[in-house]
Amino acid sequence: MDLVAAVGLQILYGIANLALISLGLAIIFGMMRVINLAHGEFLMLGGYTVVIAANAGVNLWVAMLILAPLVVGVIGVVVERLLIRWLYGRMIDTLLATWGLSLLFIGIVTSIFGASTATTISPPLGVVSIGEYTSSAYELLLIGITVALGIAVFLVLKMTSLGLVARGTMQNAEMASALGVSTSRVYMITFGIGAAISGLAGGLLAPVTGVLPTIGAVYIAKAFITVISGGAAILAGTASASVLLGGVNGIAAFLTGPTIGEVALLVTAIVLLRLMPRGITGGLFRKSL
Amino acid sequence: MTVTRRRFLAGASASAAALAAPAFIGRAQAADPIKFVSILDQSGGLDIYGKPMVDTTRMAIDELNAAGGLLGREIELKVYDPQSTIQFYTQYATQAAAGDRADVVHAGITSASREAIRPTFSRFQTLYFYNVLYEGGVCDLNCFCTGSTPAQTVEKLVPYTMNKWGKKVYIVAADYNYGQITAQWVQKYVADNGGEAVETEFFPLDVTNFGPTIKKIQAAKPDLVMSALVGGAHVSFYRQYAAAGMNRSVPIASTTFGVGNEHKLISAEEGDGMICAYSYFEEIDSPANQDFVARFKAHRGEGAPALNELAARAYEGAYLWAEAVKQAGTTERMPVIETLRTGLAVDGPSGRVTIEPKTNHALQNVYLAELKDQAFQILEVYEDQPPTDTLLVCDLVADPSQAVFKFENGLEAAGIKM
Amino acid sequence: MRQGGEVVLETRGLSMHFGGVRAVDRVDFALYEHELRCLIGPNGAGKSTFFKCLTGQLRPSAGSVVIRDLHVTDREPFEVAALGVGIKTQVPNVFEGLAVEENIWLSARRWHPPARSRSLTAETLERLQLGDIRSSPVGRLAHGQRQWVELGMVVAAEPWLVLLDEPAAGMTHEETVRTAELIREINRTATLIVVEHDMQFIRMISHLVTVFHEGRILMEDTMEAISADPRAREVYLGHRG
Amino acid sequence: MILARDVRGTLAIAAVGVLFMLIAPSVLELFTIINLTTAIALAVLALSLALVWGYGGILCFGQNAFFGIGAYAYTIAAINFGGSSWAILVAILVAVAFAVVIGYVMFYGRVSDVYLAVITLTVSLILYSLIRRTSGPDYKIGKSLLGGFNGITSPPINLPWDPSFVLFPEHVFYVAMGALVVAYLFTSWLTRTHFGRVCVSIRENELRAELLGYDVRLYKLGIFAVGAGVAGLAGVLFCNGVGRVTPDVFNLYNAALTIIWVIVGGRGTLIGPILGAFGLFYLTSALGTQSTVNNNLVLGIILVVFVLGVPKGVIPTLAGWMAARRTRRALRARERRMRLRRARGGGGRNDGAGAGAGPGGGGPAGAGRGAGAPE
Repeated sequence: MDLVAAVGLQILYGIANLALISLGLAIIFGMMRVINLAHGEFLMLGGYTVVIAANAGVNLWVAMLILAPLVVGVIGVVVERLLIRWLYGRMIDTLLATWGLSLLFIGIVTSIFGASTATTISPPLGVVSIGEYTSSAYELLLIGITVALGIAVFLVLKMTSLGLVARGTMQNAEMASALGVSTSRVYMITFGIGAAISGLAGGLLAPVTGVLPTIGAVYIAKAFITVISGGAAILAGTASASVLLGGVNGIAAFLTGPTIGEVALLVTAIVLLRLMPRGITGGLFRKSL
Repeated sequence: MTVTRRRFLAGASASAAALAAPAFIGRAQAADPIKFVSILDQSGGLDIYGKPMVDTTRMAIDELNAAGGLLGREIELKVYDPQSTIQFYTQYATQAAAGDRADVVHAGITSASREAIRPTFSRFQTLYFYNVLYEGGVCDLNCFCTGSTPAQTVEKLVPYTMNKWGKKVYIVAADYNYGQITAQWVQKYVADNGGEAVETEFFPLDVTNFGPTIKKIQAAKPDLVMSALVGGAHVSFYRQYAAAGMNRSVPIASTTFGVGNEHKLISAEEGDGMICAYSYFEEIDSPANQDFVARFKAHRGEGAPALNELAARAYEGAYLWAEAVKQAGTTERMPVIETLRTGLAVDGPSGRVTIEPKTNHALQNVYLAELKDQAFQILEVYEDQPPTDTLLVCDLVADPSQAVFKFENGLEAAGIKM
Repeated sequence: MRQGGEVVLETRGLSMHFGGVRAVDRVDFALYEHELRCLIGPNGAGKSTFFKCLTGQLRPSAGSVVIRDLHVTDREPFEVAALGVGIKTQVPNVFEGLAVEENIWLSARRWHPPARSRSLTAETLERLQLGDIRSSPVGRLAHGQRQWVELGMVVAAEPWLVLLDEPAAGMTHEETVRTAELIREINRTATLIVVEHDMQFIRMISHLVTVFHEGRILMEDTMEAISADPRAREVYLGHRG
Repeated sequence: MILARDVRGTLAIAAVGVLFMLIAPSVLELFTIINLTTAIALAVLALSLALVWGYGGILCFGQNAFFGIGAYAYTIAAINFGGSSWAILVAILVAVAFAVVIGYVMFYGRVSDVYLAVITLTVSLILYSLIRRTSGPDYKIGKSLLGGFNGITSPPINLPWDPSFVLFPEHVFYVAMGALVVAYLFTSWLTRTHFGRVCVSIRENELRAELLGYDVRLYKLGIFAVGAGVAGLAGVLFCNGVGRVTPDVFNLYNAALTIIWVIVGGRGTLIGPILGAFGLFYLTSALGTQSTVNNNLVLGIILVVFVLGVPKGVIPTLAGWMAARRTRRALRARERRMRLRRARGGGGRNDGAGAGAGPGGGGPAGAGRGAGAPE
């Protein structure tokens, strides 16, 4: 019984992990149709922000929850202003540019901090016991933060005028612009928020996975598969795909082994895309968030 | 620098060769520099391993040149960065062999990269050194593998840790050739020592979530976990293991932890107590090593990376070759190979490294060390350990014409029954 | 009043809903061979939606479309076209980057072997007086000319049934007159449905007119009768003031 | 007439290719020749995407999936058959078959644009992850292990149906260069056929093509499969150049790189992407010989600057620039003639039309337009 609870919690964590690394990508892709190949590097930069800040004596929580999203969000806005905004409607050029950006970030970080960063931080909070089993309390917290983040994004999109304007702009830029909405500003803010969420995710995961300049490559494939499997709806898609893929992965990994776990995840994704080429929420295009 | 030179001129034969060297200076090529090519990843995912190796290679060549070069000729070091891409390995290997006409090439980190370029060097008859710890099994007259192989380290690590912690072992390993083969050696030595390998799990190199496995370890209740995990993503295992409080109940031993300076990437409390085995640690307490570390820090300047077996062996590999050239009195390939295979040895920072002629691998010291405060404390030293695994399948003395990688398809395919 | 011949296109209870909006509502419609029928109606009357249901661009929510005894209700547009139906859409749909000549050729070549396609292309260019601009990319032509290129593509396929959505939109008076001539000419060999706004134009070509209103057929009669009918005046002509 | 000029251009390019194939081994150094095989393989891959994307309008972000499948299929088949001849055929067919399956799902599911791009990329990434997980001895096809992360050693090409006569790397150069020329001629022939033009017309306007009675899905599937076959051939050449096939062929780096060759070279031409592949290959390869600056940094900057500076791609930009120059020159010439004529006082005929009817292939979509006259 304890085992079931412990493993169940672990699978939940796997799901939250997947959702966390995918959400930023989902926002930028879902709302702007920009394929951000520098997504993994946004996560990486979030991680570096936390490590550097923590080493400089900043409180770890402040570094993770405030500094990481702030720094990466600002980087996102700068990137959008300098680069992405010249490329709207030119999806392929955006792709190329963000890939260039991804290499650039890796290059810059490697040049400054070296190929591996010699200082580190550990996951805070201690250990939670479930009968004979122990889990990291921090992992539990991450599940909570992911859920809270999802709810926050939902509320922003649904309730605030910013969210309304953003949704409107994404669906029909011309009309929104005729209504006096500054499309350019909405895009900038959306990109910034997407980047900030990626930064937050990277920062939160830094104590669990560590940081390397090239760590983004580990995340981006999974994030992509999750977002595409999820389909057009940002939240519903990311959540449903994370639950499905993370669940399959966690169960298979526990029953057999991590290799089969990963294979199960990928095969599920393939089958899913065969059945629903537009992802789980593809049919609900434009209606859900 | 003269100090260094003296250290590497160990043995009377070496001195004699050095004295004999001027005889060759008269040749027309005397003025041409000797070409030493290094092909190691300095960007992309493998740069964690490649960068320190290039640093120590550079240092070795600088030292050799400062001491007057080899055979009176300067050594010209050419470094290629294959950017963690296999196609560039082949590309630069061909360029080094056929274009630069390198006298020696030290190259490759992953087995995949080594196997991509080894045939090129065979074909163009270019002497090749591979200075990385790997799964063993290369049997190639032209290729010298100076790194440690699993049998060398695992054979010592397993009994020691089982003795210390208990007989139930849980094995976690990276899911590729190296991890699979290392895991098999671990299983063998666990059984040989009367223990039980309760479970063996393999992890794809990009796995970062080890939660399910940690739960399984908790359920299996082993006495120790033996890890052969590799790469940046796998560092997560040690963190998550510690975060679940497991490092206090079930200790970890590893044959791979630290070779990418992982012990600097996790905190002291996460890593303390882990026991590892390599043929080199930065913390080896010998004058030769302390001097080496100090020189490296001076050479590399600020931000010098921590030294590990790969970095030390890249350095020693360069000196092994240099010593052979001195003794052979030429840079020509066959004489140098023959000289190396006479059981040539150098005393480097890791101690004595001797070429074993049946396999072209190295007899080397194996150190057991415990991690404490992000540093290794040496517990045991086993001198002159032979590459037992490769010796099982390779005898270049009997058949020098071989140029194969015996373990490409695993141990069983090579005829090794566990 | 009906022209003789058999029914070539028929809809039964054809409905198209978008969410709660019934753009087309249980329409029964029949078209007879050799006919030239105009569909009119104010904006939002559902005539364009109806048109798209006929051509396979939209899948109707209910009801059926039958062309020559063949159910085409859930067919793809190319399958409808493959029955020998020529279709021109409301917004000119042409291959912008290709030359005029090649636009026409692509249509002819779909149904004919290479030699016949070449001669057919030449004939069509001649017939539509596009010879001078045969090598220009369509993207660089004026709106009226693009409409003609699209008509040329319809003609070049030698269809027996032609469905045209606003063929004279955006044309000068002179062009409109020529288009009307062309349509009458097409009508010699083919049956036509023309969706139009322009009353002048309809007077030039049509015998029988179907008036759409709020997704349904309001009435079906000659242009003269419709002009005289108070209901039609109210829903349609009334809008025009 | 436009077509005639177009054919001449294609043949001229092919002739240059053949000439290069014959002359290069006696002019260039041996290692350059050997290394060219890899570069040529990548150029063939670029060509395949130039066809699928530039002409078919299908943005396939996972073109390297077919490339990798070709490389793996060749290697596995060659190991099992003990010779390369049938293996090459198998490689191409397997790539085509895979494309048909993927393409069927996408095109008949009416997936397009961004989604198509991302799905193909995802397929490639899935293959990357899957093949990396096959390192155990249990994963084998016939005699060949899949090798997981380490990949498989690829048997070199041998003389047709004579496995005992294996080609040296410098001979594989001829095979590769020959394959590139043949693939180039084949693809440019294809773009001139009825099939090819329908594909271009679908790129221009899918609905119109459909309304003309063309089954758009089928044509897209067709050109997608042909492109995959060419990419599969590229894979065969690639693993011969490298001597090994590893899961890296499926990774994001290679997926993005393939797109970049086409963008850099220019969409809507076949030769552009080929040159783009060569250019970038030599750039990255040259970067690897220095170690002062991080390579990622340099490549990143180049890409970003490129997107902002030369968005249309080099070949179309150059072509456009040259066409503009020709037009200007023609205009100037016409003005001169006019002045001359005025000076002479003669009215005469107006021969200015020559300036307007300048070369048709100059615009960005030049190749699409080039197919001006029917057959």
